[in-house]
Amino acid sequence: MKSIGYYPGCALACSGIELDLSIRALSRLAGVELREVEDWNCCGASSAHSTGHELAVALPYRVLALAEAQGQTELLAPCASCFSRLKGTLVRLRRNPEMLEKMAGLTGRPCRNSVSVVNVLEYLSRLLKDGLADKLAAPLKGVKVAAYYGCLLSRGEGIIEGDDPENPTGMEAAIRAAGCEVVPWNFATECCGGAFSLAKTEAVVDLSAAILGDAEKAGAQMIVTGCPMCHSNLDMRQRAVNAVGRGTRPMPILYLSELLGLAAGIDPKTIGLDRHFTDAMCVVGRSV
Amino acid sequence: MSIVDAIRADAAGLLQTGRAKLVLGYRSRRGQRVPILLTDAAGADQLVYDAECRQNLAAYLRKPEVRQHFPVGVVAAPPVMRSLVMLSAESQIAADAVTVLAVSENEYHGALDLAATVQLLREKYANLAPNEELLRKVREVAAMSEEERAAFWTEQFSKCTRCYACRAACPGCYCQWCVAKRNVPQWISTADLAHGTFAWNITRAFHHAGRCTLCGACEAACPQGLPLMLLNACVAECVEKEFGHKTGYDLAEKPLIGSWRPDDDDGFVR
Amino acid sequence: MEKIEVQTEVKTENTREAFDPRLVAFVCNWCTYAGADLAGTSRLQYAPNVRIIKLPCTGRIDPLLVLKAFEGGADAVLISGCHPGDCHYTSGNYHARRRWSVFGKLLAFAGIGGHRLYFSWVSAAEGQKFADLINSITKEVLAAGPFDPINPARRRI
Amino acid sequence: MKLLRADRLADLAAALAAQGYRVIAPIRQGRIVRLAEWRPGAAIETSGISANSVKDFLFPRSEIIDRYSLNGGDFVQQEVSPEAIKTVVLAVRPCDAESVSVLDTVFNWDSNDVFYNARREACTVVSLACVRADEHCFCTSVGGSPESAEGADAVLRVAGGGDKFIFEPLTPKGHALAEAAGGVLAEGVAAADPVAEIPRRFDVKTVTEWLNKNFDSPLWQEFAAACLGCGACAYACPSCHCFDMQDESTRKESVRYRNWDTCGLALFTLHTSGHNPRSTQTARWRQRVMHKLSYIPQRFNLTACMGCGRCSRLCPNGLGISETCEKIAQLCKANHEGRAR
Amino acid sequence: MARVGVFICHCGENIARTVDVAAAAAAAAKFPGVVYSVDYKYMCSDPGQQLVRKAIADHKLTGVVVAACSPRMHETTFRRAAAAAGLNPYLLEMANVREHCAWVHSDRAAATAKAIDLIRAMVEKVKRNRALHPISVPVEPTAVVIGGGIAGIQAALDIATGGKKVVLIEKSPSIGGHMARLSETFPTLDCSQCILTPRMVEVANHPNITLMTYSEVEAVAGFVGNFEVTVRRKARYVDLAKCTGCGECWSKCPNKKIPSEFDARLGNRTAIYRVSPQAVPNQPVIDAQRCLMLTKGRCGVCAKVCPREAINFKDADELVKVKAGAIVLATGFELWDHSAYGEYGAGRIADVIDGFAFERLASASGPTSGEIRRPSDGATPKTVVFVQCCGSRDEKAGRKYCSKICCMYTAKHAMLYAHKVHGGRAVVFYMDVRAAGKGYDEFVRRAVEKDGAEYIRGRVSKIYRRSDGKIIVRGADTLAGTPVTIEADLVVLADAIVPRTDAQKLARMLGVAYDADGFFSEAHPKLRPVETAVAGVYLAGVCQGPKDIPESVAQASAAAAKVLGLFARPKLEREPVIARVNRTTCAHCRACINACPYKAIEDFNIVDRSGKLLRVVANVNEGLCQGCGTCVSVCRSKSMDLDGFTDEQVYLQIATLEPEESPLPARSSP
Repeated sequence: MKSIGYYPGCALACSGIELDLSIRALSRLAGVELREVEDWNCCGASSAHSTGHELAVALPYRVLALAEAQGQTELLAPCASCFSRLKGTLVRLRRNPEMLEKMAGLTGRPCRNSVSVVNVLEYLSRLLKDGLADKLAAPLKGVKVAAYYGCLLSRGEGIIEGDDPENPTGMEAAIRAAGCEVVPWNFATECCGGAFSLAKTEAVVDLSAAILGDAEKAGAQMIVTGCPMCHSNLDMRQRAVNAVGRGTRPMPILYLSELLGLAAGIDPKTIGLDRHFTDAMCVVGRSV
Repeated sequence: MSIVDAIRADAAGLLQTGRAKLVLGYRSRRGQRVPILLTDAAGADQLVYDAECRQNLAAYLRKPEVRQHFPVGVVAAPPVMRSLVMLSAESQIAADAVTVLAVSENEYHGALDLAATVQLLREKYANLAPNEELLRKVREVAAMSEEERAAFWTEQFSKCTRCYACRAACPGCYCQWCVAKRNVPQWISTADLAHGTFAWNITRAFHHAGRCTLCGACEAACPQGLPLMLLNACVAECVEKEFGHKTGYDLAEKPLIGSWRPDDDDGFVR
Repeated sequence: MEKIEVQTEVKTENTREAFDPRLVAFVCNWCTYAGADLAGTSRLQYAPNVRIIKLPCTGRIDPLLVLKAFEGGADAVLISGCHPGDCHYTSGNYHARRRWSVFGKLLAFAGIGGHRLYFSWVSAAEGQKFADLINSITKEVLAAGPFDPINPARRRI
Repeated sequence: MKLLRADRLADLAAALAAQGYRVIAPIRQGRIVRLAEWRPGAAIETSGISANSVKDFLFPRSEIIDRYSLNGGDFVQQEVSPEAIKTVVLAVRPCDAESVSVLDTVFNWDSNDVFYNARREACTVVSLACVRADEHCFCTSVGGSPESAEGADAVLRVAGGGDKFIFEPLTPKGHALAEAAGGVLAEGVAAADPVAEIPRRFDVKTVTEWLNKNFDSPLWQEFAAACLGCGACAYACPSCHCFDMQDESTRKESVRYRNWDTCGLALFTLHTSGHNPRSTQTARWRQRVMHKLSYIPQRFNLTACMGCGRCSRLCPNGLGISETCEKIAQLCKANHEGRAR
Repeated sequence: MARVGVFICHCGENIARTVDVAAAAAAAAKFPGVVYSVDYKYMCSDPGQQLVRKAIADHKLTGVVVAACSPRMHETTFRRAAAAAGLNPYLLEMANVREHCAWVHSDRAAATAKAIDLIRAMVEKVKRNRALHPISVPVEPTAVVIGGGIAGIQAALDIATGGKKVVLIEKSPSIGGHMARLSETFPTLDCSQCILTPRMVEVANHPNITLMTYSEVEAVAGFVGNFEVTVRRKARYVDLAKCTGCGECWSKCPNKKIPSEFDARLGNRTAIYRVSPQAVPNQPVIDAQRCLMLTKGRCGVCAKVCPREAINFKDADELVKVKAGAIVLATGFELWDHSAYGEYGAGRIADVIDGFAFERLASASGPTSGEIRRPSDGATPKTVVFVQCCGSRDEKAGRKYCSKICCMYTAKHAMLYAHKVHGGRAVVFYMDVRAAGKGYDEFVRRAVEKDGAEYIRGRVSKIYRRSDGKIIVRGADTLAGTPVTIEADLVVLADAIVPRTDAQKLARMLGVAYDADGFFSEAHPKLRPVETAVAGVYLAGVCQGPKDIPESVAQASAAAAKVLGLFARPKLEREPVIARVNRTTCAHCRACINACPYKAIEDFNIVDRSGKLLRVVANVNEGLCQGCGTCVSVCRSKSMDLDGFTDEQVYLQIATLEPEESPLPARSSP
C-alpha cells in the first residue's frame, strides 16, 4: 500500500482531532500517503437519514464519486460514522443499480461505485501487517486494555466484514502488537449513547457509566476505541458520571491509532494525547 | 533457440531416450502445414510450428496404429493441450501415454507430462483470448429472427455431404461407434437431405458441450466450408456462462453433461 | 371409420386456415405423467393436440428424441418432469435440466426455440398446471403458426 | 470459330437458362468455390477448381432409387422414375470432364444404371482448358492434360490474353448448346493462349506395376500414417463412385436411398458379425489407392485418377493420391538404380 | 412377424362417451402387425380379462395393447392376465385413452383421432418389446444397525425378536446414547435410565444381536440384500473376554481429572474408564490420548492391578467386514455449540450451560448426585433462566428449523428445578411453546401453573457475567413490549439439535441423500418416511429430523418392520426395467458412470483367454440399477439402452406421431 484515499469528515477536524493526528503520524511512519478527497462534503452522519432517504444516500454518493473521479480505488474513513455512511451507501448501491443511476442524475456525477471503503481498524491492521508491527517497541508493555468497539465498528450486515458483530475481535491483535494485554469484559459492543451526547445527555451518562464501570471491574487500565463519538462520550462524560455518583477512577480513553502511535514511539503530543478531557498522558507516565 | 529448434530438439530427445516411441507434430507441405508422425529422431528437423498449424493432433490418439506406439509425444498449442487433458479425464488416454510438447504462438514451454500441462494451462492460459471475429458472427446469427436463423442454417447445412471430415478431425470424436453410424434405430438419416444434415450437425455440436476446446480443427477440415465453429462457440459460451465450465483444465474433470448442481439455471423452465 | 379418417386428414393439414398444432410431450412416469392422470381424474379439459410419450424419468429423454419429433413434423415439443428435488430417481431431473439448458440454447441458435420447445416441471399434484400448460402452449403455437416449412429439422418433401 | 467475351460468361449462362437448361457452374460460396446452380447475377469463377465435381450432378450424394407404400398390412412398390433434368455443367476443368468417362464405364460395365444414364443423357459438359494450375494439379502424371477435351461436349479455351474464350463444340450435345447460346457467341478468329505448365510428378505405369506387386508392403503403414479416416477425399473425388443403400420409412411409405459411401470410413466393410476385413485405416487407404490405380486399370484399362488434386488440396492431414504415388515412384527409382549398380 | 392384439375398453361410458371406441378398434385392426382388435365394456372385469387371455391363446399374440385407463391403475392387472395366458407380462402395454384422452377432451372426433394415435404408438412400441424377467437378488438376512441410541436399540431388538440376525454398531464404548444421560423424561417424569437400562441389557444378551461398541463404519459396498459393511473396531486396550468390570483399574488410575463427556464435562473420569455405571458392555476402555502408558510409556497401574490380565496396551484397531441385507441408520444427533453466539458469552461463561449439562445436574447418578449446583462455584442457583430456541429457528445461525423437543424438556427442567430447589425462581424465554403431543401441553401448563415457572415471550439479546458473579440476562418481553433484565445464577440454553458431524460422510458412503441441514432424507416425506431412496437402507430416530423418544422408538420399530418385510423372502424380486451396456460399442468415456444416481455403473475389464486386458467398458450392476435411464441420454455412442424403454421403442412411438400424410423426400440431392 503506497497511498490511500482519505476522508476525514467533520469530526476529525475538531472533537476527534487526535484520531486524525495519530493516523497521519502513523501513515507517515509507515510511508503511506493519505490523499484527501478534494472538495469532500459531509457524509450526512446521523442527521441526513432522518431528513430524507435520498439525501442520506446522495451525500456519501458524492464523496464516493469524487474519490473515484480522482482516481482513487480505496478510501479510508477513520470516523466510524463516516465509514458506516460511506460503506453503507456503497453496499446499498451495489445491490441496487437503479439507485446508482438515480444518484448519478441527482448529483450530476456518474460513478461506477468502484471505490472500496476502509475503516480505521482495517487500515491499522493492514499497516501492522505491512511492516508497522516491526517498528513497535512496546513501551506500554503489560498495560491492561479494554477493547471497545461500540456499534458502528461492530455491526451492519455487509458493512462490517469478517468479524462477529456480537463478539468482535478485530482490535485485539493490534492491541497485543502494542504490547498491551486485552482484558475480557462484557460491554465491548454496548451503546455509548452516540449522537445523543448533547440531545439526551443523561442517557449518555447512564450508558457511559455502565461501560466505564464494567471496564474498571474487568481490571482495565484504559479503554481503546476507534470511534470519535464513543471517544468523546467516554472521555468527556467522566466528570458527569462522577457527578451522578457512579464514578470510577479516571479512565484514559485512547484511539487505537494513539495506542499504536505511542507503541511506535511517536511523541505523545504529535498524536494529540495531551488533548483529552480525561488525562491520557498518564499512560506514558507524564501528566498535562 | 527458436521455438521450432526447441521443438525439434525435444522431439528428437524424446525419441532417443524412448520417452516417446512416436512424436506427433507438424511439417510443411506445398505451403500447407500438415501432421507428421515421427518414429525416428532423424526426422525431427522436418518439424515446424506456426499459427498455420490448425490440425488438432490429439485426434490421432484414437488411431490403433498410433496407440500401438504409446507413449507418444504431441506438439500441442493450448487448445490441443486442453483436448489432451479432456481425453485423459474421459479415460481415453493414460496419464503416462503422452508427453506434451507445449507450445504457443510465441513461446515454447518444453516437454511436459499431463499434470505439468494442467499447471501450465492454469497459470498461463486460464483465459485464452476469445476469438472476437467468431463471437461477432455468433452475435450476428443470434440477432436474426428465428425464421432467418432457421433459413440460414438450412442453407449452410445443405452444403454438408456427410463426409465426416469434421468428426475425423476432432479429438473428442473418439467413439468407434458414432451415433451417426447407428441404424437400430436410425437416429440420424444417412442421406444428405435437410433432416439428416441438421440432425448430424446439431448432434455433433451438442455432443461436444463441455468438451470442445474451440481448436477449430473441424471447421478447418470441412471441405464445404460449413461454419461449424458458430455452433461450437454458441455451446461453449452457454456452458461457461451457465455453469462456469471450462474444458481441459482438470485431469479429474467431471463431464458437464452428466453432472449437475442444485442451483443450475432454471430460468428456461415453465 | 370413414368419418374418422376424414377427420384426421383435415386435422393434420397444416395450412394457416385449418391449423391444428401437433404437440409431442415427453414426460416422466412419476410426476408429469401422474399429473396428466390427475388432470384426467379431475376432468380438466385441455386442447387435444398433445401426444404424450412416457419415459421413466426426464433423465432418460435424449436430445435425439426431440430432434426426431421435429423431423417428423411436430409443431412443438414439451419436456416435463418432477420439480427439482422431487425426482423419483433423486437426480434424473437435475441431469435433464442441465442437458436442456444447453441443448435448448443450441436449438434456439439453430432456429428452433421460442414457441417450439418447452420445458416444465409438473408434479403428480399439478393436474391443473398440466392442463393450463397444454392449453397455453397450444395457444402460443397456434399464434406462431405451422412450423412447416421453416422447421430446419423437418424431413423435406 | 465461335468466340465468347470473357466478361459475357454469365450471359452465356443466362442464355442457356432461358433455353430451359439447368445451368451448373463454379460459383464462389464463402471461402470456397463450388459447382452450383447458376442464378441470375451470380459470377462464374473461371480460375481455380471447384471443391465438388461434375459427379455431384450425375451421381448425387443421395438418390432415391426405390419407393414403397403401405397398403393395409403389406407394402406396394411404387414407380421411381430417374430424375433427368436438362442440365449443362459450365466451365469445369478438363480433369472433371475426363472423369465422366470413368463414371460412364463403372455405371454400365455389368448392368446399365438407369438413374445414372438418365442424368448423363440429359447433361451437357462444357470444360474450360487450364491456363493456370496450382501445386496440387497432376493431370499430366496420370495421362491427362490441361487442354484435354475427353468427356466434354464442348470446350472453352482462353484466348487473347484472357479477354475472350474460344467455344469449341465437339458433340451433338455441344452443337445443340451452341445453338441455344445464340447471339452470346460471336463468330471470329483467335489464337488460344498457352495452357498451364503442369510438371509430371510420377509415371503412372511404374506406380501401377508396383501396386500390382505390393499389396502387402509394410510401406502402406507409412503412406497412411496421417489418415484420420474421413470421406472428404472420396466425396470430392470426381471418379469415386462407391455407394451404400439405406431405407427410411414413415407410417405410410418407405424409400430406399443410394448414398455415397467410401472405403475410407470404418463402417464401409464392417460385417454384421463385427469382423472388419479392413480393420485399420492403413488397409482402407491402400484400398483407395489400389482401386484407382490397380484394380480399375486391370478391369477396364483406364486410370481412375484424373489428377485433379482435390484430395491433396482439401485433406487437412496432407494425404493425397499424388503424395502416395510420388513416394512409390521415388521408391521404384531408387530400387531401379540399386539394380542398375 | 409380430402378432399384436388391441383391446379397447369403454370403461362403461367413461371412455366410450367421448371416444368412438368401435371406430378406434376398426382403425387399430388396420395397423401393420395387428391381428386382433376389439372393444369391450369393461376390460378390467373378469370377462374382460378372460377376453384378453383367450385372444392371446387363440391368436398366438406376441404382444398386447390394452387401451383403457392409466397404466398406474390397471397395468398390473392386465400384465397378470397376460402372464396367466402364457404371455410374458412385459409384452403388454397400455394406451391411456381415459385419463389422457376421454376425460380431458369433449370433441368426439378429435378425441377419437387422439385415441387412435395413442393406440398406434403403443402398438409400435409393443412390437419391439422384449420378454423381460424379474431380477431376483439373494438376500442376506442380517441387518446392520448403525447407532446404539434408543432408536438403534429399539430397531435392533425388534429385528432380533423377529428372528433375524442384527449387528449393532456403536461409536462410543457403550450403547444407550443420549437417552442414558437424561434424568427424567417428559411428560411422565419417569427416570430415563430405569426404562432404558433393561433394554440395553437385553441387547447385550440377545442371541440374535452382535454388539460392536467403540466401532465405526469405515466403508459400505454392495446393494439391497447384499451389503458389505466394513467396520473399524477401535483399540479398546481391554480384553472384553477376560474383563469382569470389577473396577480395580479405574479406581487406581492416577489420571483422575479428565472431564467426563457423559457428564457434559461437569464431572471427571479416569483415563481407563467406564462411560457410566450403567454402561453396556459394562467394561472399561482406555482413552489412548490420556493414558500415561500409551502416551508417555510409563505407569501401567491398571495392568498391574487387573486380576484377570485383561489390559492389553498392544491392542490395535481392526477392520471387520459384515455382510448384511439391510442397513438401519440411527446415528442420532449432537447439540449445536452455542459458543458461536457471542452475545451469549461465546461459551466462556461457566454458568451458562446447555440442556444436557442440566440433565446431568438433575440426574441422581450425575456429578452432583442430583443436586442443582452451578458449575462455577457449586452454589445452589436461586434464579435460573432457561432460553429456548438457542440456534434453532435462527437463519443467522444457519438453522431455520425447530428442534422440536426443547419446549418440552425446558418445561421439564423448570419443573425439576422447582422440585429440587424450593423457593428458586425459574424464568423461561421462548418464541412459541410447541407442545403438540399426548399429555404435552398439560405438562407445560403444569410447569407454569403448579411449579410457577415464569414464561417470558421474547428473545434474549445479551448474556454476560457481572463482576459479582451474577449472570445478567437481557431480553425483551414482546407481550408486555418492555425490555427485561434478569440477574440469574445459572442460565440453561436449549441448544439446537443438529445431525452428527460425521453423518454426511456416512450418507455419502451409502449414497443416501441429506437435506440442507444435514438430516438424512427419507424416500418420500409422507408415504415412505422410514425408507431412504437407496433400496435396503432405512432411517430411525433423530438422524432423519428432530424427534422425541416415543417418535424415535416408533420410527425405529417401523424401520424394523420394513427390514423384517424385506427379509421375509429369501430372494428379492425387482422390476426388470434396467439399463444395459453394448460392450462392443461402448467407448468408455465414463459419462454414465459419473451420471448414475445409484452408483450402479462400474468399469468392466474385457480380457482375452490369457487374461490380457483388451478394453475397459461400462457395466451395469443389476442389483443397484433402478432404471431411470439417465445413463442412456448421456451416452453419446448410444451404447446404453434401457429395457422397457429402449431407443427403438421410443423412436417408433415418436415416428407414429407424424402426420399421416407426412411424406418422405421425393427428390434426390442436389
